[in-house]
Amino acid sequence: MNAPLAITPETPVASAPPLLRIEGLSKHFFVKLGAFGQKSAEVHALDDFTLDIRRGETLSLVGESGCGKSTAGFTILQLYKPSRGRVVYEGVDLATLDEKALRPLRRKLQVVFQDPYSTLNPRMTVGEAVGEPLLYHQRATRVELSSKVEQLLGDVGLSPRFAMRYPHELSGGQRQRVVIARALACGPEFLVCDEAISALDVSVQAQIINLFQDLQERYGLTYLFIAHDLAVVRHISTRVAVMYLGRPAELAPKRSLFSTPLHPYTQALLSAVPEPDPARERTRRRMVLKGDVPSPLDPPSGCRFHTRCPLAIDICRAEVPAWREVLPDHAVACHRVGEAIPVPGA
Amino acid sequence: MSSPALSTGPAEAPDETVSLWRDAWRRLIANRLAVFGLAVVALLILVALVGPWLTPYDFLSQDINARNQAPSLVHWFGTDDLGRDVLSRVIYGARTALLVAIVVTGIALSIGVLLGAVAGYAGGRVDAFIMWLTDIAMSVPSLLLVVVINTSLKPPLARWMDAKYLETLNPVFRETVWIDFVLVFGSMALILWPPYARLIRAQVLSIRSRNYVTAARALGLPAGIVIRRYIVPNALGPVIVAVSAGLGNAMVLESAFSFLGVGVTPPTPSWGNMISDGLRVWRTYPHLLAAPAAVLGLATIAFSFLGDGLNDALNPKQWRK
Amino acid sequence: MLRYILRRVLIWIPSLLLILLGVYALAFFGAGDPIKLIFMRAPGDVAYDPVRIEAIRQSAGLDQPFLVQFGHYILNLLQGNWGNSLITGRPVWRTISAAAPVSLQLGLVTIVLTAVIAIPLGVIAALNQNSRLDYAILGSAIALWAIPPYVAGPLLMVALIVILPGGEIPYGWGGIFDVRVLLPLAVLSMQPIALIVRQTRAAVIEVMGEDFVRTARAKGVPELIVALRHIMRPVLTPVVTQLGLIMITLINGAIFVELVFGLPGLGRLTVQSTLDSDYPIILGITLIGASLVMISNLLVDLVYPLLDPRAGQARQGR
Amino acid sequence: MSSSPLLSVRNLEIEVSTRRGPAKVVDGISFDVERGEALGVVGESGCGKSITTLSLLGLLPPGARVSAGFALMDDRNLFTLSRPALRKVRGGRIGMIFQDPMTSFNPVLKIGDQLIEPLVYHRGLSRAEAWERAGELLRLVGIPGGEARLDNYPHELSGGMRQRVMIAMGLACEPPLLIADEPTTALDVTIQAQIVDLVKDLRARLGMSIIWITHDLALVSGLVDRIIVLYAGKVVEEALVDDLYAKPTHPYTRGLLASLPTLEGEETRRLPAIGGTPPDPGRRPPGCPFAPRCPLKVELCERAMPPLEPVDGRNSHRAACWVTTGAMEMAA
Repeated sequence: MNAPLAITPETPVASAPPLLRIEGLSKHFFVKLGAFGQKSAEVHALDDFTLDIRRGETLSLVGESGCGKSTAGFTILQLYKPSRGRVVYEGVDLATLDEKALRPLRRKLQVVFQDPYSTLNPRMTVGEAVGEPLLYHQRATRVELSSKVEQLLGDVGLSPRFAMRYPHELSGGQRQRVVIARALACGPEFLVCDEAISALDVSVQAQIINLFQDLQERYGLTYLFIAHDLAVVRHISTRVAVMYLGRPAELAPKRSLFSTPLHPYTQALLSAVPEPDPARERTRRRMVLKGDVPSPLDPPSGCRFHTRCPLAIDICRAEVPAWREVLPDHAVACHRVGEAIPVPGA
Repeated sequence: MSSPALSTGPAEAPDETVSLWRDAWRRLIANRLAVFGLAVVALLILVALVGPWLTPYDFLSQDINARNQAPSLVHWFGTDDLGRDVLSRVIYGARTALLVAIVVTGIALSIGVLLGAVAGYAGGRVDAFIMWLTDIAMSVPSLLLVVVINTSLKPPLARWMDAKYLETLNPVFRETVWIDFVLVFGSMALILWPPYARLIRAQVLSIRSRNYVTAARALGLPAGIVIRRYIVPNALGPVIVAVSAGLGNAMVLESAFSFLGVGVTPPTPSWGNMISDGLRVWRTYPHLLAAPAAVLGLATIAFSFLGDGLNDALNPKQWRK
Repeated sequence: MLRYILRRVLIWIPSLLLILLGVYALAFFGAGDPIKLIFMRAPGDVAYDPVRIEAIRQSAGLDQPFLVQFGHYILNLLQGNWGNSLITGRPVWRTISAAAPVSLQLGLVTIVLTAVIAIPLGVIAALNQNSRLDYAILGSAIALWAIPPYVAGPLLMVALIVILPGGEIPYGWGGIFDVRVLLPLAVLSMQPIALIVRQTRAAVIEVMGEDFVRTARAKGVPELIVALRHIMRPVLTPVVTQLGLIMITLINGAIFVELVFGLPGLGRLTVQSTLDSDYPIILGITLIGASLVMISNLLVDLVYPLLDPRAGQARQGR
Repeated sequence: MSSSPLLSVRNLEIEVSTRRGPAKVVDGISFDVERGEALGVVGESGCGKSITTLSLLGLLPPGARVSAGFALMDDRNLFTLSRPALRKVRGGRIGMIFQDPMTSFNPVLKIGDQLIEPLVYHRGLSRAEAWERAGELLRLVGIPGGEARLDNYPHELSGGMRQRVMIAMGLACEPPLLIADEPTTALDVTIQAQIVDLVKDLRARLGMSIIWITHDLALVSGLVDRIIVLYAGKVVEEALVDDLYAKPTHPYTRGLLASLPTLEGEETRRLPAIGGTPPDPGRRPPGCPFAPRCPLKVELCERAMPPLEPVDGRNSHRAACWVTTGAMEMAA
């Protein structure tokens, strides 16, 4: 664990102006309940999310399903209209722009989804899919289109022959490469990778992870990497934000988070990750959380984690914990930071 | 260990490329019933187009000496009470049937697409209002409505056209087919549009939330392109199926109205008014009923098979395999 | 739930008003003055006296503007006065309530018949998918679908006469338990049966491919129980929905069947009154027909959550 | 291993009909499951791992069929059983847990009604007796207040709860063999940890054999005794769990293990990934199916499928590779 980290990318300095500044971002959905849709309720998918995304970093967003990490990605990109809060990019609050005004900016902020098949139009060839944003954003003329498409396909490791294929003729990994090429065609600065590798076969995941890293170096991209697999996150990230039930729980540079997790939820997550090592796995004792994640329809009062937290005390039930920078660049929202965890963990 | 990740790997791209449309076509022609349906429908279209040159007799020419003849070598399907050749009338009826089917389905589909798309896109109050209208249109007893429209509006319209003719002597106002277009076809379309509107609305809602549409938005593509290249082609499958079934329905509906005396206006032959005429005398001259009824039944079954085949071929559930 | 029903029923009021307004407008602007119609149809010896007609029109309020007349009609309707037939002069309500039981009984029995015959046939076809049996059932269903009831009716009638020489022609009404009702019922239920057979078959085939059916088999549940419990329960939801929607088909089908078989129901009344331009009756039938469809839609929506416990799950809005 | 194995699968072949004709998705798989043993079956999607277990229970989807081989359990070949006998095996001798706990439950039946089915149809219990027993089963799988939950519908439970009920259902008749087909793939990490712990605990208490199918080499490492690795319908490596992680021998197993990022261990800039993609079941290359992606391949690999050869002379650890097992030299 304490091996020297010789080849990690330089952690961008906190003082440089961020690429994106996210302030108090919230997204609530309204749902109909009851057999006849007679009741209406509010899903607190994302609450009070504040964060700077620094130029050139890979910021990972981790947490369990329903924790709001994908909602955060979609809301930052204005694919969901935020309920509250600001997303400042190049001095403009994206939340105040309408769809038309957003369009030129969308070029710079791209996204790669979890299931590549569902994000490709089944009736367009790979060449058309990749070529469309090139043409629309005037990054290529019709004459140079096919050579630019070929170049982009080459960038993601696909031969030019793929340009004539339809998505249903490709494997999962190949489709994800196409989706990445399509995002690159816009010439983005910032790429949201929403569970971009979790639908892929194990032996293909590593290829795509490497591809992301190569592209980041070549194009100076900034990533928001949304994932649930902590081992992958540890490999790829510069900083990591842990989310629980719509709220950020902890944010830290990768090394700091994995060596000194402060939030009990982070500790539980880390402890739950299995390791490909039979001897260790057989003997290790996990910090297993009780119960399930509560419904975002009716989130618990105070600290949302208190219903499952082994350290919860009265204040946790009553007050939302403040966001505190406890270690350098390492912030956490927990009333009981530094308390001993009753179960020996990772 | 050096990684070959960025190299293409064994990127044997598939040797032949197949679009989903071509794939669906293959599935369609692998289905025997659908091929039967397709063949009959194709034949029907052919007959409707070149029918007037095929018919052995003029569909209107009466032969007093050859009334109510049984089928024979001279008149394959026999003759009717005015001595008109039934085969010729059935062939010409194909043209009427196709005209009814296409015009009525066309109008109904246009109304449905317009209202359905607006409802699906606008949502909220507009959606609720359009869906309310759709519900109302679906709860009016449809045959009653058409009959009422026709019985109440046909005479005044006919009177108006006669007056217009006397005034202008323009032969356009002698063509009863205009009355059919406006009233018969119009009232049929009026009761047939709601299912199309519902279908289009559902398609818009479902496809709009698909990931590839979100992806297209994320690419910064303008709404026009998203609709034209992403939503419409993918919404087409179920609409094609519905239209195929709708064409058959419209033909049957016309015959029902003819039976009630409010269908295509004679002397234009339609299978419907032939069946309706045949029903009056069918105990003595069964061929007058059998010929148009059999042809109509065949056409209905053909559209049914074709619709089912198209549904299987275009059913997105099978695409993933 | 009560509030839901109340809300739904409240929406009926503007819906029915709009429908009635449409038909009333057709009568008013299309068919023309009812009094003139009466006089035009009257036997020759009644003089066409414009002064007298005008007097009758004024006393009946027929010289008033369209909306005022329509308002009067609605007000009368609310007090239970549906108007009088232009032909017989009898109250519309009495005429309709004499005819309605015939159609309602036929309709209900048809729905039951359809459910009892079509659902098992659809299930059998699906369980033997692509076998001869399946093709036979599906083929018959499509054939039934393709024969219009007004063709099937006379054909069946003759077939019966040929098979049973000297037998009574099944024409007329003798109550729902009369043998003569069998043929109209058969014709009336042909298309609904075809529809439900195909729907059931498709639904069963879809459910058979679901994971939970595999789970049931993996538990060692006998095949019969798998079919009856695990497959049939989920299939009922779409099929019952469809059964409810058949109401519209039935109302239309009744028109032909009652005409062909001489049954004194709402269908025949519909045809008769449209031929006579007897608008008070047409309006009454429209009102009844539309209400029936709306009620059956509401019933379907109320039954739905009973069949599918998931109906209460969260549905995302905007 | 004195007594005979609980289950012996020999030379299993499964064909699936495709548009291009029949494709062998499982191609000559053999393995044993000993009494009380937990066997991990590891492979990627399309390697044939799920369809193998479905074939054991006669649950192959339409279009798929066992074209060769046999599976012996209780001295009977599972593939030739009569329908009533097969029904007794399902749920009675072999319990099954499926991947997706949402779609694997009938949405319109109460979980109690689904849970009592094995008890009613195998044990012949009355509904009331079975209901009571079902409550106990729920407590066994760690659902507090068991009975009260029996009246719930599947959608009213969380994913983790549903998977617990599924386990209870698989174990209801205490079958000697439990097959778990990716039971945690659809679950979150913390819930996955709960389920893994639960199964470990149940196995310690009830002593049944387990076949755990997964694509996750990390997950099964602490859970099973032995692992077989499948690639493109073939067994490429078979070993006791410690041997497999200590000395992965087939290049595919090596590649998989090397490409897994971990929480421990050194951080590297690039992951050593396996290139290419698994072959389509319909168009597998002749010879070793992994050859097109293999960094160690020699000319022989593309011609002939290597046999499963012992590694380090031990029969418990075998791999099918011409190069790494030294089989090539022996063959020469």
